[in-house]
Amino acid sequence: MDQFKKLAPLIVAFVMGVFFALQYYIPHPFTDDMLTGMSKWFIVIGGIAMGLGIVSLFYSHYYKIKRRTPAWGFSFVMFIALFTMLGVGIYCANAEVITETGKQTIYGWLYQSFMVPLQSTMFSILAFYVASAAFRAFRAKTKEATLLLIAAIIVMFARVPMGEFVYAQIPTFQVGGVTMPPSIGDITGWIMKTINMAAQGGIALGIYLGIIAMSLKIIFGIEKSYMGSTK
Amino acid sequence: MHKARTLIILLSALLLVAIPVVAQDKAQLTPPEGFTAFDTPNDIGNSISLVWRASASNQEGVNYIVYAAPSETGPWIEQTRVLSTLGYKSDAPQYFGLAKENESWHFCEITGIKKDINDENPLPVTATTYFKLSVSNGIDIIEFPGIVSAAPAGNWFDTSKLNVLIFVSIFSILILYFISLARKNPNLFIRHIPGLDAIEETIGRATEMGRPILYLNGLLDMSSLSTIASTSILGKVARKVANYDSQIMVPCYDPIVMSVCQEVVKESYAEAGRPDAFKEDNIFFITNDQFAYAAAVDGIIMRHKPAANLFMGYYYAESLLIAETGVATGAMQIAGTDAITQLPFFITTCDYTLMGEELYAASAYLSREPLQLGSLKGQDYSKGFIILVLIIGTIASTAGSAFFINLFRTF
Amino acid sequence: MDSTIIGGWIAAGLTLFMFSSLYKDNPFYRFGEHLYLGLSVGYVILKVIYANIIGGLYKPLFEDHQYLLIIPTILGLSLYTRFFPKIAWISRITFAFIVGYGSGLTIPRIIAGGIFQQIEKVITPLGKNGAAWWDIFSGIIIVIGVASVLIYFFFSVEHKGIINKISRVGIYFVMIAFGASFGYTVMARMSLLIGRSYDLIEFATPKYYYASIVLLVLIVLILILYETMRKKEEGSENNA
Amino acid sequence: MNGFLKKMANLDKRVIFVLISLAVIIPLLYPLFIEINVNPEVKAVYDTIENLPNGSTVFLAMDFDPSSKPELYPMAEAVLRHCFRKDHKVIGMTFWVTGVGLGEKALTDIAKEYNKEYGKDYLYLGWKAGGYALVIQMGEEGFSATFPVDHYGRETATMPILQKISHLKHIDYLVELAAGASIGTWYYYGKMKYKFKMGGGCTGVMAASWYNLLKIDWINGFMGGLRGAAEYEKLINKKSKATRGMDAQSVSHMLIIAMIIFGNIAYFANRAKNTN
Repeated sequence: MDQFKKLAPLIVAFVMGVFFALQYYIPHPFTDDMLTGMSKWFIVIGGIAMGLGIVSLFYSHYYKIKRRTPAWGFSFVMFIALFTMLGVGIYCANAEVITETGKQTIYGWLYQSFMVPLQSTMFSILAFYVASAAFRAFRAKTKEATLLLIAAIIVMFARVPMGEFVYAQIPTFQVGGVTMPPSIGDITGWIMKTINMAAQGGIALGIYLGIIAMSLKIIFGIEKSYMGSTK
Repeated sequence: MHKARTLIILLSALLLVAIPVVAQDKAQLTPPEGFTAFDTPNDIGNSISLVWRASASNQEGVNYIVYAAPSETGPWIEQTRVLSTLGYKSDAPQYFGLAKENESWHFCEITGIKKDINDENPLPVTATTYFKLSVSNGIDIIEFPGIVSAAPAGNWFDTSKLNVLIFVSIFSILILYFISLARKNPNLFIRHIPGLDAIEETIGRATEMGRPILYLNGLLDMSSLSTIASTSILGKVARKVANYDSQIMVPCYDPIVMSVCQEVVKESYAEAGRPDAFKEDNIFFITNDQFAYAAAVDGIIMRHKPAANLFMGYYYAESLLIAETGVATGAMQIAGTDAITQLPFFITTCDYTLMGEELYAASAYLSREPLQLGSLKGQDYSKGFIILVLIIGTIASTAGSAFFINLFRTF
Repeated sequence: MDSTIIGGWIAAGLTLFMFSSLYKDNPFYRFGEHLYLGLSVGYVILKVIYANIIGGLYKPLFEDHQYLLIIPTILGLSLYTRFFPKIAWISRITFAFIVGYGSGLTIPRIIAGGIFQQIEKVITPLGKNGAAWWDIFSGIIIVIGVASVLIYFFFSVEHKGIINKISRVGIYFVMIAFGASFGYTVMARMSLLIGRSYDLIEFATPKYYYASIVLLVLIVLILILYETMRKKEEGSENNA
Repeated sequence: MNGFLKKMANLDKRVIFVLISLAVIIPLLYPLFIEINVNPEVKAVYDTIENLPNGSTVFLAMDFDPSSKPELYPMAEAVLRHCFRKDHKVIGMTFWVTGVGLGEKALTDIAKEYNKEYGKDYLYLGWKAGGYALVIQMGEEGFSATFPVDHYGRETATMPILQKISHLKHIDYLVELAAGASIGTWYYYGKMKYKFKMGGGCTGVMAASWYNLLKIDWINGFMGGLRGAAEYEKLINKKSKATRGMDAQSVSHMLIIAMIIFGNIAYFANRAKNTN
């Protein structure tokens, strides 16, 4: 039985892996149906699994309230928000608008007035963080860091009208029929299309090989840490 | 007045005579040759292909008309018209390959049978269907003698994907070969990856400071390879954490990933001989919403002030939201991601960043298992192979050969 | 007060709550964070109930009689065996099912859609646009860049000598690329902040009864009060 | 001096945050109106509307929601200003139910600026379920058959604006402001059949792919992101939200660059001191 416990998942992973790798080459409706069927299966598995997450979340906040850990009141806020959303959503049958009239339901209003500003504010905090990260990290301590910061400065400068305007004040001259210096848009375009593309291409190819190796190790049972076993 | 009328009559007569003459001139119609029907190759079984040799009368204004019928006796219904200047086999390399002669064969794919020419909802072809072909110049119609038939069928191998199969084989053989080699000769050299060497130090530091370690798995689910790689690294990290008697917190974005992480960490503690020290509550679910997750993780970082933050897996815009908050608390930060768009932000906010493939190499590196290291060697040879292809391919295509460009075409 | 004005006050308040984290962790941020967490989980649960459970399982199973859906139901439920240590191993089959599926699906597709696509991009004829020397140069730079970055990722070779030199070149490519991407992204991020700022400015108009300004002043005052009280508490604790 | 350099090199983050907020908010309130070069694809949209005879009809599809409001809303305002100034008639609608209020606000606000009369000079159809089917129906059966009542619930059949312009084929220009893939719907079910001219605007992220649409003639011009909107504002000589936004972009970008440079100067000065 112990042997079976260990082997069963490995067999499942192998069969699933080999089948869906081969599926790519087989246009037959049978395998095609399997592929679309599988996406439906995962919707079911994912839905049922969400219960685990909810249990975990409820437990940790219930625990905070029960033990009166510092600032446990915020866990109350969490529960109130959760049940309000849930209750209103069920009341409106999960419809943000009434289909016939296009009128917003109270559920839609809740989403628009609470979720949307919260979401876009969290997202916009990135503007501050981009600045503080740039200030702290872009120091010409090493050759690599210098390249990083120069490239960033050039691109930032070129992206905005003020940069374009300042750059346009530089007098241009002709060298063999070519205007020098090239426009700042062309310079950043070249960096993005050449250097950036090459570096991203190299990194991506490495990633793809890493993914292939990882997949093979899983299919052949060499990598099984996802089962908790590191042996 | 009289003259004018005569002139008009004369002119009309001339025109009447001239039109057929002009038309005749335009269309020396030759009947199409080599008309055949067959099941479309490389498909799921919902279409029939018709091909015929391009006729000598091909020119602007000449059409081929395709008729279909459920039996040899009809009724024949016009299905489609193929302009003689368009619709060649060479337009469908996914079915017929890249052979030069495809340019002189017409091709028409029938996926549905119309009840009449204006039918907008043709019935899908499922059974044997009969076809006739004629060529027309708008005035004359010449029919191809003979009726052809075919039935659609699902195919068991897509030959247009042969090139992919070959490369899957090459990479698989390389990687599996070096894995099997490592079984025999387990002493493999692996270069240093500073970010991974730092993990040990980081955990030690966390123990000294009496603060936890925060570990994130990224935002993708368990079927994604970066998440699998991340949980695998978590196993190795958790084992060290157990050895050092430190604490690890894993806030999760996906409930299944959470379950896997609980399992992985639990096993790691057991293997380290500290099953009693494992706290399942430290691996918990937060939410499945990107920015709510980021807000909550930021809260955890600001309040628990972890000694170290490890971000492994795939991230989106929240990467900087979380990592920059971590900087403020003075935590040691190590990131590993294959999200290329987020790498610049991790590089600027973390002490160490595992870039792309290094994320996938990390678990092999940390475990030092020969089989895992063997796969790294196989990956290296694959990279060498790709470099060769890039150099030779560029030279060849510059020299005018389309071989390599065609080799990497996908359909 | 109609619902747009109430909505404006809520939006202005929540925006300022979340921004307050830039100062430091504080009760306003914690409130916003927990509110957001609760709302988002409620939203996720709704989506799961309606899309996954009712739409994905209940209807197809009981109305369209797709009985095969019992298999994923069992697989999903088996995840709950984790609560019973004796049969907890069953959940691993579901893990293996998902992981195996992901692995198999990925291999050919990442070669066709990833590796092939990248190679195809690189091996274009050099200088196809009238063979301008600049295009040829750029083409060569791309090949060198991709190759040197790949060499940087060599794991089984010690990085010294020529390999070290080439992989250094690879790192230079990577650094320029990251710097450029970073700079390129700044604009998108600033756009988000500009959007938020416009909203706050709008909520500061008389139409919304100066919501942003009133709330900002209130939040700042309360934070100052909170900080001084906390400092006092800490001070008295230290004295004691 | 020494202390100052150290402070500069390790500036408190909160100082940076305050500077960034100021760099964004001040230009929004007190714009600088920095010159912007107008790209040909934006000029093309402007020229089309400019060259239509006064009183032509422009259909404005505002297919976005609040999340892309910063970029697309200024475009809607600028295009509306241009249309109303030329006395064109405007029919507005949206495919995005979450954006239905935005379209309404843009139309009402700008119409007020130009004293336009609802139902005669402009009309807001609003949102209705149906997606591409709505486009087909507007083409085949007409606007008032598709939307018997407008956004406000008023009957459309009797509105003066729809008397001459009853079907999609009657419009002179369709401007599609898109945060998603809705342009395909307008092209396949609308433009392909009824042959009206089409132009538009998209988010900055989508701009690269819209250049391709320009090449294959789906559209005759477009505005890309906030910058595209600012260019349009320059063309109609009414600098507003987008231009201010671009000013904020300029100032904040330059601020970040300046901070990086000062940070480096302070860092090297410190290091030189320390090694001495």
